[in-house]
Amino acid sequence: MLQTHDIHPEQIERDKLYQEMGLSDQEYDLVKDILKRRPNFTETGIFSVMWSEHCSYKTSKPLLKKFPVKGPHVLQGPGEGAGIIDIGDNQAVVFKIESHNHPSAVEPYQGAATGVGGIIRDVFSMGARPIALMNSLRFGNLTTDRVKYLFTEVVNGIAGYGNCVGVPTVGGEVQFDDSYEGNPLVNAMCVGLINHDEIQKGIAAGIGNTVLYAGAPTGRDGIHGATFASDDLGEDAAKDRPAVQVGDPFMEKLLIEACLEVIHSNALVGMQDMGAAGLTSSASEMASKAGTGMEMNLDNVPQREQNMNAYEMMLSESQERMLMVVKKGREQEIIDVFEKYGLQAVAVGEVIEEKVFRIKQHGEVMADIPVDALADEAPVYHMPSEVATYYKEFQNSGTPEISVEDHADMLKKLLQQPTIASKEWVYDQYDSMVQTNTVVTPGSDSAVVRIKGTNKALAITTDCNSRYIYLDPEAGGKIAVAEAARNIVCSGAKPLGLTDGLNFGNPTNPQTFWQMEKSVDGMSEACTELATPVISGNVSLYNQSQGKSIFPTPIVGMVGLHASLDHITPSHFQTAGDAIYVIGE
Amino acid sequence: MKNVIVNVTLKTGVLDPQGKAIQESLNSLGYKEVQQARVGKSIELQVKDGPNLEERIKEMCDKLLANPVIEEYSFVVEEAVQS
Amino acid sequence: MKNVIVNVTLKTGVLDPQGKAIQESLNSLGYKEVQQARVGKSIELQVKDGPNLEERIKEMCDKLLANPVIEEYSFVVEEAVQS
Amino acid sequence: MKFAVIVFPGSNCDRDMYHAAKEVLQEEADLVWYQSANLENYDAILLPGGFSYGDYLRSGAVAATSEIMLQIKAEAAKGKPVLGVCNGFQILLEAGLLPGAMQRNKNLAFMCHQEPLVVENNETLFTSLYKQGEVVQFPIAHGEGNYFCDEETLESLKTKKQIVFTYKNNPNGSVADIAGIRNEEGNVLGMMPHPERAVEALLGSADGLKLFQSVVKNWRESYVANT
Ligand SMILES: Nc1ncnc2c1ncn2[C@@H]1O[C@H](COP(=O)(O)OP(=O)(O)O)[C@@H](O)[C@H]1O
Repeated sequence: MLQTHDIHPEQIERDKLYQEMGLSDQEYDLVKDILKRRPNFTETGIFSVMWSEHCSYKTSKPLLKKFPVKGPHVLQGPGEGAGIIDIGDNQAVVFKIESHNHPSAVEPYQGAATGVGGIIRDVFSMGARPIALMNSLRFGNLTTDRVKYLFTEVVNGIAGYGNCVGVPTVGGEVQFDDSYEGNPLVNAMCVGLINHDEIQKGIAAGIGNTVLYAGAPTGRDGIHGATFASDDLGEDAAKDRPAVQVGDPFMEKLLIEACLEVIHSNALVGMQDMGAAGLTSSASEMASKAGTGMEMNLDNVPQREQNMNAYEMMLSESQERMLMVVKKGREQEIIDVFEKYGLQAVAVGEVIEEKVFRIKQHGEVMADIPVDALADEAPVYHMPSEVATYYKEFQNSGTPEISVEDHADMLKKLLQQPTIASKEWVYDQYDSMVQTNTVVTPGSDSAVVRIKGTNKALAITTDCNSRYIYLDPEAGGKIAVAEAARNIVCSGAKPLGLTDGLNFGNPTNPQTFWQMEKSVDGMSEACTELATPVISGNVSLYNQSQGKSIFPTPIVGMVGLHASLDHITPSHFQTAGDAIYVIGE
Repeated sequence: MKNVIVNVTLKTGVLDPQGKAIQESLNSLGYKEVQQARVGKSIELQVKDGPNLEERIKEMCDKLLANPVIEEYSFVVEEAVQS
Repeated sequence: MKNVIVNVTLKTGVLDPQGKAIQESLNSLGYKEVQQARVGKSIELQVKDGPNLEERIKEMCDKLLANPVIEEYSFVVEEAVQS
Repeated sequence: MKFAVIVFPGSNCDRDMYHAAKEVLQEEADLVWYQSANLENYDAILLPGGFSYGDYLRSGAVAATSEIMLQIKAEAAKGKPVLGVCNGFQILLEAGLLPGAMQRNKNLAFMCHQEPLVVENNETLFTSLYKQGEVVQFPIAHGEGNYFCDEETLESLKTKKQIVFTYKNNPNGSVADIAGIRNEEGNVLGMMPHPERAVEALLGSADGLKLFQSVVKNWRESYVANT
């Protein structure tokens, strides 16, 4: 593992050390063009995380453009921490889904827990109070000890974090299939509620304003996690990590309360959480969006460990940290709020006019990079696409005849399938009722959460039948969106919009890219047809192990609005003697 | 019969939120001399004596008692006191 | 600077569901020689040296680190290794 | 009647408790941050659920050492009603206001669902509106709700009628199916199930409402009697 920053720029080029950090030869040359010199070690690290798939969406961007993102009620589409949809009465709903697949494969409890923590931060950094969590999980079949361990610990991790922060986990889905054996999927979705006038943006506006760092000190956690998340899951993944990120839900709970208190102060200009690529991505994105620059002094950044170098600090993925921009001279008001909750908030930098991202440590400039180069000028790749061989074969083989001898027996067998069987073992471990809004608890097709002080409620669901998508990505994509919409409608609500979690294999494989392309086409068409815009999402690629790719798994997280509390319908039968109808074909 | 005491601690560098909370709480109770707290598990096993005892304990730690990704362990074997 | 290792264990007679689960898992992994497992906590404190150190540690245990209803504790004080 | 809902760092049912007292019960209530409290002006104290201090070390242990507990003890000694729910119960145990201790649920898992409870004692200021032996539905949501006390304590709880609620189908391994106990004087109640989550039929049960109403009714009666 490369650690030292004493390595010379020449050596990085000569020995192609940038490749170890995840940059290709072309990308390295592009960096040199941008800087008009060779990048130093820290800068190479910064570019490599910012241009990783996880942060830059370099291979998925052309596809994401296909999604319909506009609608009369959309207040914020993709691009910020989370999307926002108007629900009337000056209120809006904020939501997003996010994956934490690779960390969960290595350390399932902490991987899942920090996944939950990250998505909650995305929502409250917009100024919204998190009101519900969902999760969508995929594992191998429950036949090996390793898979059982992953499944148990992922559920424990979600429970451990979500229960402690006090956001109810109201539903989700679990599917078991061999294709996920070495590479489980852990996607978490968070829904928040906000008043229109409280919406925050992650921007670093106002030259001279102060950059505040709040929350947990920085340690050597998950360094290079963002590029790690965009790489194959190799055999030695466990050894890959200097230190696994550990979540502290107690700290997160305090951060939620402090952040939701400071948004009422007009001293606050912008706020963003430090997610993947930590300080690097939050700071550069905030500056890029505002059309400004930022200068940071790492000596002022709270540190948990000694002798951390700039590379480590910029790439650290320590959890429960926020970055804020605050009006100059009014820092103390904000600091006081954090102190009330026992949290550290310290000035670490300044918004500057020159559009550069400049990092200092021990009086030396450790990085000096044009801001837009990191965020906007990231390379975009149009990957080659090729119809999957298996798909062509399916198309050419006739429709198989299915005959069932004993229907009752078949039904029993089906119900014994872990994917179909009750998930009570899972959701009983989640506090699904905290905040006292959960009208329909886990176990129905949609969860329903009422909005206090109104006669309204939200319906929430996550859906994706990856087997359908594998068989026919385009039709499967449509089915995923349609299923989500049906679940929302069956609860009595009107679909508002959705967030998508695109989990696929290696995009440089043309047949995998074809799966991505086609399923996005299918989803987009269904979204347009149903008037459910995509307001946020997440992409997780390279989900494969030992050369075997997962089933294409684009998860749909949809939210709908109940205009009244009077017609909320759970999916279970209510009373003996009620009539049963089948609607549709 | 042997008494085996396995000590499982977090690897250095791994965040220990529990330890931090304990340190802060001790400090606020007036024990300002406490500079750091780290929390680990101690697992006491009563094990029937047999061949390769130490090796088997090591295996148990690797397989179940400690999580090698974030934890490390040590153990001592003592003669069990008959009770 | 001193290193204090506090060992907190469940009193005899108090049921230890976690220990029981560990014993059963070890047995089912083939380690049939494990007759019992009990889980305790070990809390490692870095403490600045001062008067009445041992007494103060005892207080910390009584006030916070152990719950006398179900737990008992012991501790050892070591010279801290400079790192 | 005026309720104080104590908010510790990490409390997360504080708003729910407040909502129950203020919006559903329509009484006065304040969220009281643990550091800035003056509890003298309140008629009853509610310790909500959650994970105070992350439940690190032992659930409720750190909160139990905080300064506000001295005030709570003083107000309790005056006979004011004190109700601790879930983490609030754990804090009362750790602070010694109620006897016993909590352990992890016997299956080692967190559990959240409705549980039927039996009202073991309806002659308390918290349960006077229930019938003796009535079965009520309250949600539980805890990982450490396995109540433990030694035999002697259990005997004394029984003879002094301190056991207020028991579980019908003991979900967590609690001694004698105990779900809630009060102190000898009768004005401090701790329970793992959540009455504040059971005050609106829309959310599945309104059986908890009578608990709060009992507190209000008894306060009114003694208040009227005293003035
Ligand atoms: N990971 C999970 N977290 C929370 N709830 C879950 C989870 N998985 C399943 N559930 C709940 O269990 C019920 C059935 O799940 P599942 O069989 O996967 O869904 P579906 O009915 O969509 O096929 C749903 O109500 C869902 O909310």
